[in-house]
Amino acid sequence: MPLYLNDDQNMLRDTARELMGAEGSIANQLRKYRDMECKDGFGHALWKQFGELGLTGILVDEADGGLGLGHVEAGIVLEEIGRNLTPSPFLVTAVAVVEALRGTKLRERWLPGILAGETVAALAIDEGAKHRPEIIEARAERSGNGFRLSGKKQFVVQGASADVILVAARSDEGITLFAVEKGAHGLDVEGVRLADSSIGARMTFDGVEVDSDAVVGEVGGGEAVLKRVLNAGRAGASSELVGLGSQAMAMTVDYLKQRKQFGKLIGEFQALQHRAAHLYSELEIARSAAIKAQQLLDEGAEDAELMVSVAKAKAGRTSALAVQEGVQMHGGIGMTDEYDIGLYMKRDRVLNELFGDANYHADKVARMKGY
Amino acid sequence: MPLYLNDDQNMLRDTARELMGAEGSIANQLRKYRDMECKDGFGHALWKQFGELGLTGILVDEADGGLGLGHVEAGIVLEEIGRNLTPSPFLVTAVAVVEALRGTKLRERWLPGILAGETVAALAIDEGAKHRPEIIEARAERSGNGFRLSGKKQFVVQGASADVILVAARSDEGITLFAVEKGAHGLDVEGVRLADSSIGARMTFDGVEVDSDAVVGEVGGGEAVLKRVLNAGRAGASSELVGLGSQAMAMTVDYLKQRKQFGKLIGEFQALQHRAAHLYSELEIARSAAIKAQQLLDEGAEDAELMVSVAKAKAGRTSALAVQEGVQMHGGIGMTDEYDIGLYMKRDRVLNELFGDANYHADKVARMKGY
Amino acid sequence: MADLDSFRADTRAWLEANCPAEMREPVRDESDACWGGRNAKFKSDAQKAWMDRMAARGWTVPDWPTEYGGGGLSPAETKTLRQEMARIGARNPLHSFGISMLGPALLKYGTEEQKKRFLPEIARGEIRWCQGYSEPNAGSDLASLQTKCEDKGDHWLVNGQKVWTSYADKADWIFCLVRTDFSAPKHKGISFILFDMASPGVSTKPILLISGNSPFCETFFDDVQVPKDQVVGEVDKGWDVAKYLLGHEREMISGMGLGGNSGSLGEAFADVVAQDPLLRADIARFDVDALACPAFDDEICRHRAQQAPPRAGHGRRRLERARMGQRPLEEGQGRPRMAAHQGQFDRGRDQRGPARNRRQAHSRTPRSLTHAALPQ
Amino acid sequence: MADLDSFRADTRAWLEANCPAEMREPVRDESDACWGGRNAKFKSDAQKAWMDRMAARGWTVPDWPTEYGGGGLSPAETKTLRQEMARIGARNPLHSFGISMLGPALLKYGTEEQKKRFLPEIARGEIRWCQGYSEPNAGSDLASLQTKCEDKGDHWLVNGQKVWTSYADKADWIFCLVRTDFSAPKHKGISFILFDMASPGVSTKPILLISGNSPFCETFFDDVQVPKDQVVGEVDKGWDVAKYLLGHEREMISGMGLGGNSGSLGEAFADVVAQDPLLRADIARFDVDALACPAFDDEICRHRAQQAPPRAGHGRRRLERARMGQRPLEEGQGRPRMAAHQGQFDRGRDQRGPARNRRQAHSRTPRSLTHAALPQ
Repeated sequence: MPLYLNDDQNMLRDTARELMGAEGSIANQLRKYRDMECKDGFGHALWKQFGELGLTGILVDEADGGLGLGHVEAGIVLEEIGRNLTPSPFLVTAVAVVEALRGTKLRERWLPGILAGETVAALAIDEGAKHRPEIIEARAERSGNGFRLSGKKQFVVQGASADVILVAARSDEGITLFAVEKGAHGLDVEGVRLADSSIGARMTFDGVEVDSDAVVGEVGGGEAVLKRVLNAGRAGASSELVGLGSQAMAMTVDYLKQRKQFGKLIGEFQALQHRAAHLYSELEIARSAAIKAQQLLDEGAEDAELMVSVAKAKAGRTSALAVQEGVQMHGGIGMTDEYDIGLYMKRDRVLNELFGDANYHADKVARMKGY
Repeated sequence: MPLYLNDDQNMLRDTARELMGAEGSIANQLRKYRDMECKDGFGHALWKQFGELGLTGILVDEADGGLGLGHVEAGIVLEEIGRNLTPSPFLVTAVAVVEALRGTKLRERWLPGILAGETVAALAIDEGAKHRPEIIEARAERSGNGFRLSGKKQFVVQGASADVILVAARSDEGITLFAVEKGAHGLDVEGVRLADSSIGARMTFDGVEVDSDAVVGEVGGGEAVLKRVLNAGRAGASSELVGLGSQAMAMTVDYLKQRKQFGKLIGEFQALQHRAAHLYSELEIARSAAIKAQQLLDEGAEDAELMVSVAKAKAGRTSALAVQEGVQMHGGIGMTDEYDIGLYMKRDRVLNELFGDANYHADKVARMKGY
Repeated sequence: MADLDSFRADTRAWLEANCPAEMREPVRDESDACWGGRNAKFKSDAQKAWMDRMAARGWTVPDWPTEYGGGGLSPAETKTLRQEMARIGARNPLHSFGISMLGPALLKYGTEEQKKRFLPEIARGEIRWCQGYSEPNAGSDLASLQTKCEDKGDHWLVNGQKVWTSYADKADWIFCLVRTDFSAPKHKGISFILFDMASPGVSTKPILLISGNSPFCETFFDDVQVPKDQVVGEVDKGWDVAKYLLGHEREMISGMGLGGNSGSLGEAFADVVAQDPLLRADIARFDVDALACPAFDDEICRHRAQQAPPRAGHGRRRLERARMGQRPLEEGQGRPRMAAHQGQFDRGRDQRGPARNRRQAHSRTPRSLTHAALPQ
Repeated sequence: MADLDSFRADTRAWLEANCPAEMREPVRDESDACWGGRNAKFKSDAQKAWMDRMAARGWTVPDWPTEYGGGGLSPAETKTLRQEMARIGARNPLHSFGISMLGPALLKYGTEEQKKRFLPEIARGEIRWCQGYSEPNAGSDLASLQTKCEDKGDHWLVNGQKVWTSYADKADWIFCLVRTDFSAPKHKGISFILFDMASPGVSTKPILLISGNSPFCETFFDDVQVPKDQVVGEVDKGWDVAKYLLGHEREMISGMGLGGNSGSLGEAFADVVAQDPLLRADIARFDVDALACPAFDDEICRHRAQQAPPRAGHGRRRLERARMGQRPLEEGQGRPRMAAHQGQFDRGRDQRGPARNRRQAHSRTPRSLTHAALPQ
């Protein structure tokens, strides 16, 4: 498990671990909201607790009322979220969107609610079935003092319950990000339950009018903002995947130590031991890659983007391996709804897709390396 | 091991097994000619024996003095060649080139020598470092009654000792195959020792004059001939790879049953058993794929080409796995020249490249399937 | 040969005349197949007509003897029938564990009375059977089963629990492994027994899977009384029957599933593959395997024409299928991911999920496979 | 911090002045490296000058105490030196098993006399050491070694055989595991002994590898007499010394080889990759691993600043490197294939071959790794 954290980071981890292990646990969040078929797919009370504990402000500057910490610290929280499959707006709202708002005038409008754990924000980037942010066809046409937005978006995590949606659209000046408020005229939101029981959304923007205050950063400057947003989201998702995979492995190892077959513990079979040893190594490397990416982001390093893709690719493959090994080593019960291990597999599927899957990022690494 | 052969096929296998296991063995052929740094890299006496036993005529029509058998039977011989790493012109001369000559006037000129195990023939197709027969830049220009050939070829197996070289070149009419005799004016042949100690050749055709009798089939009809030649060669190479991989596995299993570590036979370690079981399955499937491809070729089936690529891809990957597992399970001694297992790895490298490697053929399968 | 040619012609004509058009469409999923049974729910009149017409000729079980409801066909005729059915894409008229599993075991081990009683109703699709093998703490170690069967003089008394009983909640009868001698070594003392799922004391409980489906059940036996003549083979020697049956189960499974001649995964998902070069690479290799595996099946078929079924071969074959289903591409890149690609949505609790792993759950062969690894 | 800044400035200036231009070129292979020794063959004057200049400052072993020929640098200074060397691409001035393996063991277990005698000549590159661990029938089970060492009163008498002794034919001295007590359990009764390879009774025989190279030897000891003061640590407790040394060997290996910051495989072979989309897919994933692994190294370094070296971590790290080297891409698609791609020719007996597998041959860690699999 974890790394070589400083005292503050250790404290943060303990706080997050305690919260997610108790109120954020599978029984108290994921299964509860799933079984009641909650339209939001997560608990607002827990989000409020995130606010009370200051977790929502990890990436918010101290001047704006946040903790002024970095992506490494956000990753510490996300690893605990991953372990417990805690459905939470944390990754998108408190990491990706907060990164988008950094240094913009929109801070004043949206940060207080986010800090309080009251506001939920969403990101409307993807248009096809896969994450391909290079392809943005949604249009932003100048209209009066502002813009008219048209196009379709999907895989908008928490989009059905978001108070504000950051949407990427193409204007004459290039890609621009806009903050669109819930309920805007011409905005159609269709909540969809994802494999992990969270709610994503398909959105249709049919001439949604926004004024120029809604522009996030500069008109036509969306690519730079998007790059920061995606780096933040991808690095964060990597940590969540590492936490998810680590817990899947821990549950599986526990099972190997209990379950007997042919008169001995299945954990005594060498073939399973080798697979467990391999998985353990992979998780350590994936965790290191995620932390490295976050350190580079915190340093503002030029080459952070490469390491972010390395981290997402490595964490994605490793988490997928962990849940697959986990379900298989559990045998038949691994596929039953009664056991939690199958929920890890389902969450892994969604989290792997979010912000680009392992293939996308390995391909991106190759392209960045010029081949 | 092998399959469900009919009586004739069983007899053929026994013949080939006996010949390759004795005169064709590693000690008597591969090591012998390697250690004497033989410029041909194979034994002419054994090739003569192939002729005496009729093996050179497996694919030659009975009317032309051959056995009139098929690719399945050629594969049976090649599997035994593969097992013993027997350096032999069989694959290129008696399978691929014989297939090219089928139905052409050149039969009379070259088949008698091939049947006798005296003539060696070569194929000059590849021009780059990898097998890419789609790309042929060698030129054939009309000249008098015949053609002038120009261009470079490489990876011409047995090219340095071949009496005749079938070369693919592009004329105004399209791809055409020509039979060029050894020592032709303007033909430069440079023998090169390959990883497996066989001798390939780089060839330069610098205005080599051939008359129209040298055309294999029709002028501009080379693609059809090439397709038959490559199907034959690839299917045959698949069988040789299967034989090679099977023997590498057999040697490794023997070793697992002898070598003790930590007080027990290493073959008793479950992790090794699982790997051996997996390899065994893969080899059975690869063998079936090779035979299926050969059956389709013998039936003249339209879709034989697809199965040929499936077979070469599957056999290539499986053989590579077998030699890699073999060397690794042998431990340190697996890399010493004293043990034969390393020779299997080296031969695998060359045979995998010959007529296109597993990646090339998997990619070809994908392209044939329209993706 | 001439006979076979005329058999082929007759068969072709009969199939053309009798196989309804909608029974020539591919089966979409297990619920779209015809399972028969006392409470059979036919999806359409055509489905019922097709089953009944085939059953009337004995062609639901073409190679069984006619006296037990079969078609009495030779292996060559059976193959011809299957080829002709494949030619027009005719559906299997009746999916049935009675046909694929119990039938062969009864033909080999059943008494004449048992064969006459049970086989014809299997052939006609009147009784749907389920298989009572797995138990909660036995897992892969099937022979450690604990379901107790006592000889009460005029009947057997069965108490215990089974798990992973496929469609137990829909089945009419069960063939079941029970322990009749607790003092014997674990592979001894097992008997193979048949009884009606409507017997007092039998209850079932579906198991909810992460896919949202429940094809499996827990099955409970609480003082179930079974007539004495419903043990197949000798008492305490049920393990032999069980193993024989498993051989047929493996064959059935090795003929199902992914590969077959069902075409190329990449071809089917060409648009998805086009935008993901790494996925394309994985799928190209997967397709190589998927195309190579049927060749192995063909070899096994050729072999069967000559000898007894090669069990180890089928076991390995099945392992390979399981491997492909489970991680067709590469570690962590399982086929289920493919499903996730097609659309990230609409999957909640009803997603298809890793249904292919099911085979793994039923896997009872690892030991024999491992032994096969080191041929002597 | 200010001190470190000025140390950095001084170091940079000194390196600029003293590191010859050709010692800033990458090392092409092991024969291109500087190994020192009694019969050192320097490839150039620059190579010798670079070793001597660094040795004079104690910078061949910057963190060893100055009294043993080291530089006496703090960890921070040592790191700074390495950074400054990396900045200009300066070569390691001296490759040496004496530095990477024996030195740390002597520093911990040697007597003051042994340290004074052996360490300075290691630091100056005067004596080249080899390692006598592996034996023909021991393999991974290192502790089952059988080389016999008898106490003859005024000397030790060594008889036996070692294998896989890297560069034994080029080494001046050997550090060697021998059995001094055959009646004790296998991990007891082992001693760690040093002796001159020029001693009567020592002979070596290179092992020809399939690559055509012979970096390894068989090494024979036939009544070799060794002075009594050349055992390191306590007699019969050599296993402790051996394990400590192995920890350092692993660290050294985990810092070598493929990954590091040596860049991207795909970048280096962009032209080959361009015509093979499946290879590109494999290499992209390989590069992800190659770029992720150094991050793990960094974490271990951060950890070391706080605690003792995490041996298990290094073991795993090494396993991962071995795995990458051996099958970086996918089963049967090892990196050696890459070499085969570049040109199918010119490889005969001199081809590079699967040299990377060498690490596997030396692997002595599987048990500890497997134990690590199930954290308690």
